[in-house]
Amino acid sequence: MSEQTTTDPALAGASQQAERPSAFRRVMGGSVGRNLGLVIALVVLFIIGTITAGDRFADVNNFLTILRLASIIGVISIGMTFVITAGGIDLSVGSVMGLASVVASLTAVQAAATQSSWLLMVVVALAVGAAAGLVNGIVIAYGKVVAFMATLAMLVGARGLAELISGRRTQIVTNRDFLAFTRSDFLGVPILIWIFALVAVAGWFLLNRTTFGRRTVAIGGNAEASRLAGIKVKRHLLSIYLLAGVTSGIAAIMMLGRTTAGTSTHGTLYELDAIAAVVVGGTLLVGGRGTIVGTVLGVLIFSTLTNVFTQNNLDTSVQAVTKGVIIVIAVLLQQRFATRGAAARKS
Amino acid sequence: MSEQTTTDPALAGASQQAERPSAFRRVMGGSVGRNLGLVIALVVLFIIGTITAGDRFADVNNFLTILRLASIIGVISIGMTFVITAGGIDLSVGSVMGLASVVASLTAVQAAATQSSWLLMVVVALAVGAAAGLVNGIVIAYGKVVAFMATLAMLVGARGLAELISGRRTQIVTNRDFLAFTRSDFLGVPILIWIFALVAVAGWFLLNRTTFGRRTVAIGGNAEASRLAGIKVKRHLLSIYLLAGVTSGIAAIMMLGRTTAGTSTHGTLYELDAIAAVVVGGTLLVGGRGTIVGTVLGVLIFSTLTNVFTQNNLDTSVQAVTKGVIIVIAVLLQQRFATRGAAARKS
Amino acid sequence: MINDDHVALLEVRGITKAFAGVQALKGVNLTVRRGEVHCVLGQNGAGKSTLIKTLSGVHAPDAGEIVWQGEEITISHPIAALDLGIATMYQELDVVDGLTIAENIFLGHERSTGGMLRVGEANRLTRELLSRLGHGDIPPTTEVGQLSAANKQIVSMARALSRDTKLIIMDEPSAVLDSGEVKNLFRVIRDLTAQGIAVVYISHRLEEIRQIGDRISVIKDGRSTASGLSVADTSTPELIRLMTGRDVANVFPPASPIAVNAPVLLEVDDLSLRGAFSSVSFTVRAGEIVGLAGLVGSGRSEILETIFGARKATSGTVSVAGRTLPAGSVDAAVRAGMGFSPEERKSQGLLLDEPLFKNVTLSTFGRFARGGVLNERAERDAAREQIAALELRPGDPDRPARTLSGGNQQKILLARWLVHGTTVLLLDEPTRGVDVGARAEIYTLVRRLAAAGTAIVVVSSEIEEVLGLSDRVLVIGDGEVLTTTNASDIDEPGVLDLVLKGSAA
Amino acid sequence: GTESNNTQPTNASVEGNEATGDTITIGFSGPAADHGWLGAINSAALAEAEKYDDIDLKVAEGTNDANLQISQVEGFINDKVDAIVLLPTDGAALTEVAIQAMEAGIPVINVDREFSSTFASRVTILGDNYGMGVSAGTYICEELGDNPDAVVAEIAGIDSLPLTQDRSAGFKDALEDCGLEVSNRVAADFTVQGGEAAASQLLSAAPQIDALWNHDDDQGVGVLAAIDNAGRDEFIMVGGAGSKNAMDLIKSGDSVLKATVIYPSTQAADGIRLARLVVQEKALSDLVEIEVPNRIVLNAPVVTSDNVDKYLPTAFES
Ligand SMILES: Nc1ncnc2c1ncn2[C@@H]1O[C@H](COP(=O)(O)OP(=O)(O)OP(=O)(O)O)[C@@H](O)[C@H]1O
Ligand SMILES: Nc1ncnc2c1ncn2[C@@H]1O[C@H](COP(=O)(O)OP(=O)(O)OP(=O)(O)O)[C@@H](O)[C@H]1O
Ligand SMILES: [Mg+2]
Ligand SMILES: [Mg+2]
Repeated sequence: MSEQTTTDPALAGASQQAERPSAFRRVMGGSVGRNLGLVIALVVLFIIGTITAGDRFADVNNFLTILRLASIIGVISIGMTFVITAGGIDLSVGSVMGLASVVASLTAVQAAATQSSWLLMVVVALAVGAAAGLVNGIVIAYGKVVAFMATLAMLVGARGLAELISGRRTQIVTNRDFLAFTRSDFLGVPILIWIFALVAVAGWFLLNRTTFGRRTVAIGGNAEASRLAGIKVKRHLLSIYLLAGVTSGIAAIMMLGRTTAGTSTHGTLYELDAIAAVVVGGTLLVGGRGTIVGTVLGVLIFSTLTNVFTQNNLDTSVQAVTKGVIIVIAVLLQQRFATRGAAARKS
Repeated sequence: MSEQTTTDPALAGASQQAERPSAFRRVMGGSVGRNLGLVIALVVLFIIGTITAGDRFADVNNFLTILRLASIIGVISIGMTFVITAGGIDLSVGSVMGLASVVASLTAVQAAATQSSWLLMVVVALAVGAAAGLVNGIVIAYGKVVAFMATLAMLVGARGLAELISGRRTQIVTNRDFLAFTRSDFLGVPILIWIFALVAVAGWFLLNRTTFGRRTVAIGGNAEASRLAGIKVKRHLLSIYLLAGVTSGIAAIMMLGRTTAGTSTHGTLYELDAIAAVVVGGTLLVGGRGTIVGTVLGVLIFSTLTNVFTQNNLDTSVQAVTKGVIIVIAVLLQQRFATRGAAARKS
Repeated sequence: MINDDHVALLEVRGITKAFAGVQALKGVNLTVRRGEVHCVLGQNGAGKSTLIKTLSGVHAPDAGEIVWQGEEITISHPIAALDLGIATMYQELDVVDGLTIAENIFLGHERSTGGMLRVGEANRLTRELLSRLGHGDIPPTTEVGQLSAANKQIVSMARALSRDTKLIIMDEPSAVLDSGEVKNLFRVIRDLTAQGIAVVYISHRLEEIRQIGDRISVIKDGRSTASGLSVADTSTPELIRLMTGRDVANVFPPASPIAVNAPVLLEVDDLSLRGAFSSVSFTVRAGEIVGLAGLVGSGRSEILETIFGARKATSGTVSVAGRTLPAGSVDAAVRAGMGFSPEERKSQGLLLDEPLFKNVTLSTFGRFARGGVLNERAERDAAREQIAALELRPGDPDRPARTLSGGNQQKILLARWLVHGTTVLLLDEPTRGVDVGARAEIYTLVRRLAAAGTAIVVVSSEIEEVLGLSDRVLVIGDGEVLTTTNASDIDEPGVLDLVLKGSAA
Repeated sequence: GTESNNTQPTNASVEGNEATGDTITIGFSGPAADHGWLGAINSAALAEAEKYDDIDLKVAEGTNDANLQISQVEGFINDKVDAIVLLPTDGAALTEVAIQAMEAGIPVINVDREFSSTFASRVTILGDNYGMGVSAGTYICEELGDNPDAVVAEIAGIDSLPLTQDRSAGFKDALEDCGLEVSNRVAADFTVQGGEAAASQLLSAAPQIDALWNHDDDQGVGVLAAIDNAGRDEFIMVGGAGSKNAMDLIKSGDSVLKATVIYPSTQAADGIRLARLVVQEKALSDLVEIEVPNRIVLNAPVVTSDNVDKYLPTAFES
């Protein structure tokens, strides 16, 4: 019943003050808070691993094994993070990696590399990855084919091409220098892990500290607004798929080193592993938000999980069922912690 | 087309006349026009098939072969059309089909079916599909786990469960009545094709002529607006994943009939085939627009393609490369014809 | 008008609502009687939309009571509100683009038998509803995605009417409408109130309140500062003081004379876009403001978008400072010094989940970078400067754009081009949804920019605004330039005359 | 080894080998059990390990990713298992890590798919893929030998596997010897559904067939379903691998399946046994040789209705 007429201008200033976030909230709202769910998941996995498998699990060599396993899919996932952040998807990463491994380990390439430098194999792998990424980018950005389909086509096509080129044979890497490099250690840590770390750090910097990253987030958030703000959306999309292709090329080099063989079957289903790691990490599948730290944590969670399973001698089928449940839990954890503080926007 | 503001009631009628689309435009703007690109693609494939393989291709039995091949993935694709139209995705369709085929062909189930009725196997397959769909729906709609991850988890989990239950054995279907039904003909056309036709027609009706369909499109187009309009969005999403689960169950029954065996490997990679068919068909991957006719055409294009390849005894790798190119062309064709007339909104 | 003073239709007491970090409502009271038009006023971000969302079941209030026809209730879901008879037209267009008009209108309460749609009936009813709204000419089977913002608003309106309602809440329905449409809207509202239906009406255009409102409630910073004032007894300056806590002169700043030798910065020559407009030619000199007046759907937005290169012209050229721009290239336009604030800020302008400052620097972040490496501190500083200049609220540069009120979101777009420092600025509906205070600020700002030598083109559906702000006016009708004249040589009826004659011809 | 007589070759007897020795840990890793034969390989290996009280078997998740399998073997090396039985997804790709294991003093038993270096394994036990093709081809030649125009079709397994190529090469070579060639060839994926899909397309492409070789009996379930569905029976079909299901059909004689070529699914089980012998320093009981041999290649016999009873007990339930 109260219909008072009240005017109090004094309140206007006060409310502004109250709205500045506290230091604690700022930290929690930052990358730590966003990734807290993942860190918890990882810690829980480590605890489970240590309890169930004891010293065998909590051992430096075992950690290196986990990291080595993570490194190849990790590099691919960094590229995938950019693609997904920009609102796209790349299903071809695994098969492009296979193709690059095949081309780089061709007898002719290896012969040329022996005569010149092992770096030739590196260059070839990167070039193949870049070329495939370029094709993806052109078809998606300029041909306007939806990314899912364009890269699905590339997935099928690149695998076929790899089979044609290799004659479906596994090509053995014989170049000593190449193997010496890719299988070497640095400060007691395998070079593959260093490469992953390097790519992750570079990716983090690129995404968070450069105009390239800003454009990526902007396009994923609202492509039309970005275009109207003067961003060259098509060219940027092209360069993002190119980037993903290059990470596939890097992964191919790592795979060649790790398996000493190039084959068209390398990288089968890596696209799903990479997407899973990226999304579990907290990058939005619809684009507009991406986190490299989250992706790295996502990759580590999956490879630690595999390791814990193996340590405990779990039946493959039981593993699969458990993995299904754990994926859901990980996503839930990640989502709960990421939105906490950002509150429920919708009731 | 300008919407003039006329408060003059006399003018209102006149302009109504003018804006009524001509019969031709109505047809072209309708499902025929939208699917013209696909029809052209299919016709071209038929021409190529007839030229390269002659009578062997253009033969009723061969067409039935194509349709039989299309029927199982077709049923799954109808369910997938609903999911994608509603803005979701279901990666688990193939492995749920595998799980349903395994459970329905368990020795115990078959024994019970022999004592009662072969329909028991049908009921079991449908129930398993529905249950898996229900779990997907709950996790996605109420757990708010992004659909890609939730159904990826189900993909992994259901496959593992199927392996556990079957002990990784291929279970042969021995129930005579079940086989007699699933392998029977009606009017000279195999029952599997009838089932596909039935599911497609029902799906078309459901999507285009019922409130369920309207709400599916609305939720995919704008979930928030749908909620504001009083739609129970969560419940509807749940029922859509349930529907997809049921189509996987139907597909499992068909698969059991077609292969006379239930195994955990049934349906491997069917999710990609189904998504490809749906998207090539013109359903928007972001939701809000779905077409059953397009999906059916998409499925037919892929199975005809496989058939033409086989008729010409093409090498698997060449097939893969060609398929990659054809996917891109099909999507391009579909997009061009679908947007024609809707004019270029953006440069 | 039915008056039932004893039992109010709706009574809201002490509603509070907090979002993360913002207390949006701190205690709001509202009493709505049957058959009245109750206006809710407040600055951008005052909490008007939040208030109505607690009434329509979108947000659950943290505290307070809602009494509906004498009974205390809770509204937990939009369905509950609809069932009570509360229909809402939201500020953000809440239609589904992929569905037809009829399907949108009956979404959630489809005409059906056993789940099967009765399409014919829905279309017929839709045609009736549209006719009632004065738009019988729009086919009910048109896809809503094809409609202009104004027509989408009509669909929203028809949807509210399609239900059996006792109260219709309209959150800034007139923001996207032109004067003809607004008149039409008022006719419908009077129709409704005559049937005893109450209307809660939100608008930033105070003259509309005078025309249609019965009583007024004012919200300031999430608190009621006035409830149930009678429109007739409250003066406009008093309302403004209740809203803003200060006095605002609601007049257009005087135009400063343009130097005779001012260079032509923008030259549009014979520009056409098939299906939208043809043969548009005009020039804008440094310091000049050119306005495009016309009815909704006349193609003004398309003209701006085509000048900016967001659409590719079918023929004609656009030159900035004498250099012809390539057709259909936004980034060439931006590089040449052009800026564009689009009409639909959400879909065309903002990164809703990104912090405010990144939205402000969206077209300039490269400038704050060295060797591709961003300097967020500099960006934040630049944004903060504009936030202060435009009185953007809340002013935290790290707050996501989504959490700002509509009017403040509009200011972000202006801030973007202010940071950019354009020589040619295209503004499409720059004051849509902006409150009186901010509106005056924006006018001053636009004038100041012009005085500093910027060439400005303004599109607004408020003819008064176009005339008041511009030096020169182009009257557009049906994609053609009907007249070009000095703003001082024409008045609002004159423009409407021209336009109606033009479209009748 | 605690056996005092381990240098006495003549004492290597079945009983001696069966006697419980020191408990040893064996790591086993194979490809994903995504089709019947590989499933049988796995279960046979597990069952074999169960039989021995002195074997502690660690099974790694089956995978088709060389990267993951390498890390599993690395895990075994970290854990210092006593032996590794490895069925590699790709022989060449697992060679290096196998060498690492060998260098760490862990004997590696290579099953089915061969490493690219002889230093990578202590024992290699293989089925004979090329031999399989030859057996199938030879059998078909015998059956159709007098008809030079006969249409021979082939349904291969996963085309990108070297073993598939070896089988096809053997088949082609054997057919050539009697003047025949493969006129229609499709590849499936070792699964029932793949077999069915490939076969139905093949049957439609080849209206008249005289003989058909299907590489794998598990995918054969689907192939037979397709044949049945198409109502075709004008040809003879030969299977591969030797599932119980296939042998039952051969025995009953009322389907087109007349023969199958065995590709033992007990290789990994053999591998487990061999690993135990190697670690416990025992010898193969029927050899005079005092150590387990380096390389064992299994035979690929043809099973027909004449000899099916002999092979049925070794058939795998797919
Ligand atoms: N979902 C949300 N999350 C966080 N804060 C919000 C959210 N929605 C609104 N707010 C905040 O609540 C306050 C009130 O916003 P509201 O939209 O109700 O204002 P309004 O009065 O409708 O303004 P306008 O006239 O600009 O539409 C603002 O400070 C706004 O930033
Ligand atoms: N995306 C679109 N697709 C199809 N037609 C459109 C689209 N956008 C606008 N139109 C049509 O183009 C014409 C001009 O619309 P536009 O919005 O540019 O007019 P306007 O004069 O700017 O009016 P408003 O004040 O509504 O912005 C209208 O008839 C409208 O229906
Ligand atoms: Mg508002
Ligand atoms: Mg406009």
